[in-house]
Amino acid sequence: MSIHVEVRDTEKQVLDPSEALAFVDAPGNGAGALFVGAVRDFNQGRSVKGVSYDVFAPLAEQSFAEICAEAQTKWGENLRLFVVHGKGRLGIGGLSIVIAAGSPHRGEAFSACRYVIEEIKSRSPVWKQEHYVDGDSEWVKGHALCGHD
Amino acid sequence: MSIHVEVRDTEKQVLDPSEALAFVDAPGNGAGALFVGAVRDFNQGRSVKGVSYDVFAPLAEQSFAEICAEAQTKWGENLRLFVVHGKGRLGIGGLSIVIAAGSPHRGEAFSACRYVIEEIKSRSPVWKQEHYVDGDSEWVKGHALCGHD
Amino acid sequence: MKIKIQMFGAFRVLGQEVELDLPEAAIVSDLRVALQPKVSGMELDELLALSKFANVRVVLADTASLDATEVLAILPPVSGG
Amino acid sequence: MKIKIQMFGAFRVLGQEVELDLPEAAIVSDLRVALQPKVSGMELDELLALSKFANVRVVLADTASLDATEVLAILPPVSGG
Repeated sequence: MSIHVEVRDTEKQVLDPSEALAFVDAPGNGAGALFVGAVRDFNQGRSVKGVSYDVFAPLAEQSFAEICAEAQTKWGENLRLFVVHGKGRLGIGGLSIVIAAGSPHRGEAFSACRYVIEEIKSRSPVWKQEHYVDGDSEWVKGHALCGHD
Repeated sequence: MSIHVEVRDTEKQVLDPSEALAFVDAPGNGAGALFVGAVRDFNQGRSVKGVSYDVFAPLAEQSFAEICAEAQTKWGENLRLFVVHGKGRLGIGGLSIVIAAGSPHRGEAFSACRYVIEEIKSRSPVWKQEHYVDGDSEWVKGHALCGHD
Repeated sequence: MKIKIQMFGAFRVLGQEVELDLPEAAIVSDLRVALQPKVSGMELDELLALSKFANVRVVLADTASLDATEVLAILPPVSGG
Repeated sequence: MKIKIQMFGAFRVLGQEVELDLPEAAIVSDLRVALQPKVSGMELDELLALSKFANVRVVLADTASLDATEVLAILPPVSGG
């Protein structure tokens, strides 16, 4: 398989960029593009101490697989893709998502990696609850999904 | 310093994406974009068994630093950048370059990472000699440089 | 028929899942109507209007029929990555 | 004056560096002219025309003057990354 998708409980096992790069490596691939999302200490004017990720795992993995398949259609069957999204609570700097794309040339790797993160942000069933330094918590306002028949 | 640039003898120490990501991480950075270049087993119709990288190291590091400074001008002073380019002989899958960009948001990280690799490819004094399975070797045709006053 | 819906995101305040009693011919949009009384006055009203429903494979159209044997979930606006 | 130029890429066939004897008033483009006899018939002719020269800080304009105390290098078309 040239695609790996996964929702992982980060309280059991953290996300690892090396694992993603190793998966997308292949003798014919000269380029690897990687994206990591990490918890920031500040968002929309508030000091953040952590974020909890809630995920509807089966549908999320299904959406990751669909998005990766779309990327292969757009940028070539040689493309290898790895997506892992965290679920659970993370502190500052904790990795919430790791995406890697490997391909013969860099244009495809960059485009595919970017496509996957943008589509996940707008399509995948994942929700983020920010925990603030002042003790308060709030679900981040998100993107409404589109229904399909 | 928010920028690290380096030419490294890969026969002494291999390039390491983890080191690059660790450097660009910061509490305020929610996004990391990474690019790795690796030796492919096939190029322009010929089977490759390895590539030797020749680098004019002081000027190469100078050019990397200039390119990174340009990226910070374009995408923000919060941008952290790491560039390491290999020098010496690499086998298939060996990493020739690792670039990482860390920033508060992903757009800047992706754009900066892409900018740095494109500029290095066209401006930095690095040369690639391919070694073929048939025993032959050839210097890869490159991009002519522009002189500045 | 009895329909269980898994709660996600801001709807977690209602618990892990919510059980609804709906007529046999109910469709997806009826889930939203049936959930309305449970969220009124909780700032979730607006969010409910923006939410979709899904099974484990697809986001469901509002006009789709319901299958009580399936795992169903409410999907408020997403914010992953 | 004696000028040493470090060789890179395809010019490595000429060795690690090449020493040239040039008039005191020589400029960067004179390096190309002086290297010409050393590369003729070696398929490096065309590459020499496409090459630039640099010190450790900048790529030099063809009209720049030469400083024999500096480290100088020939830069054929580049192919890094």
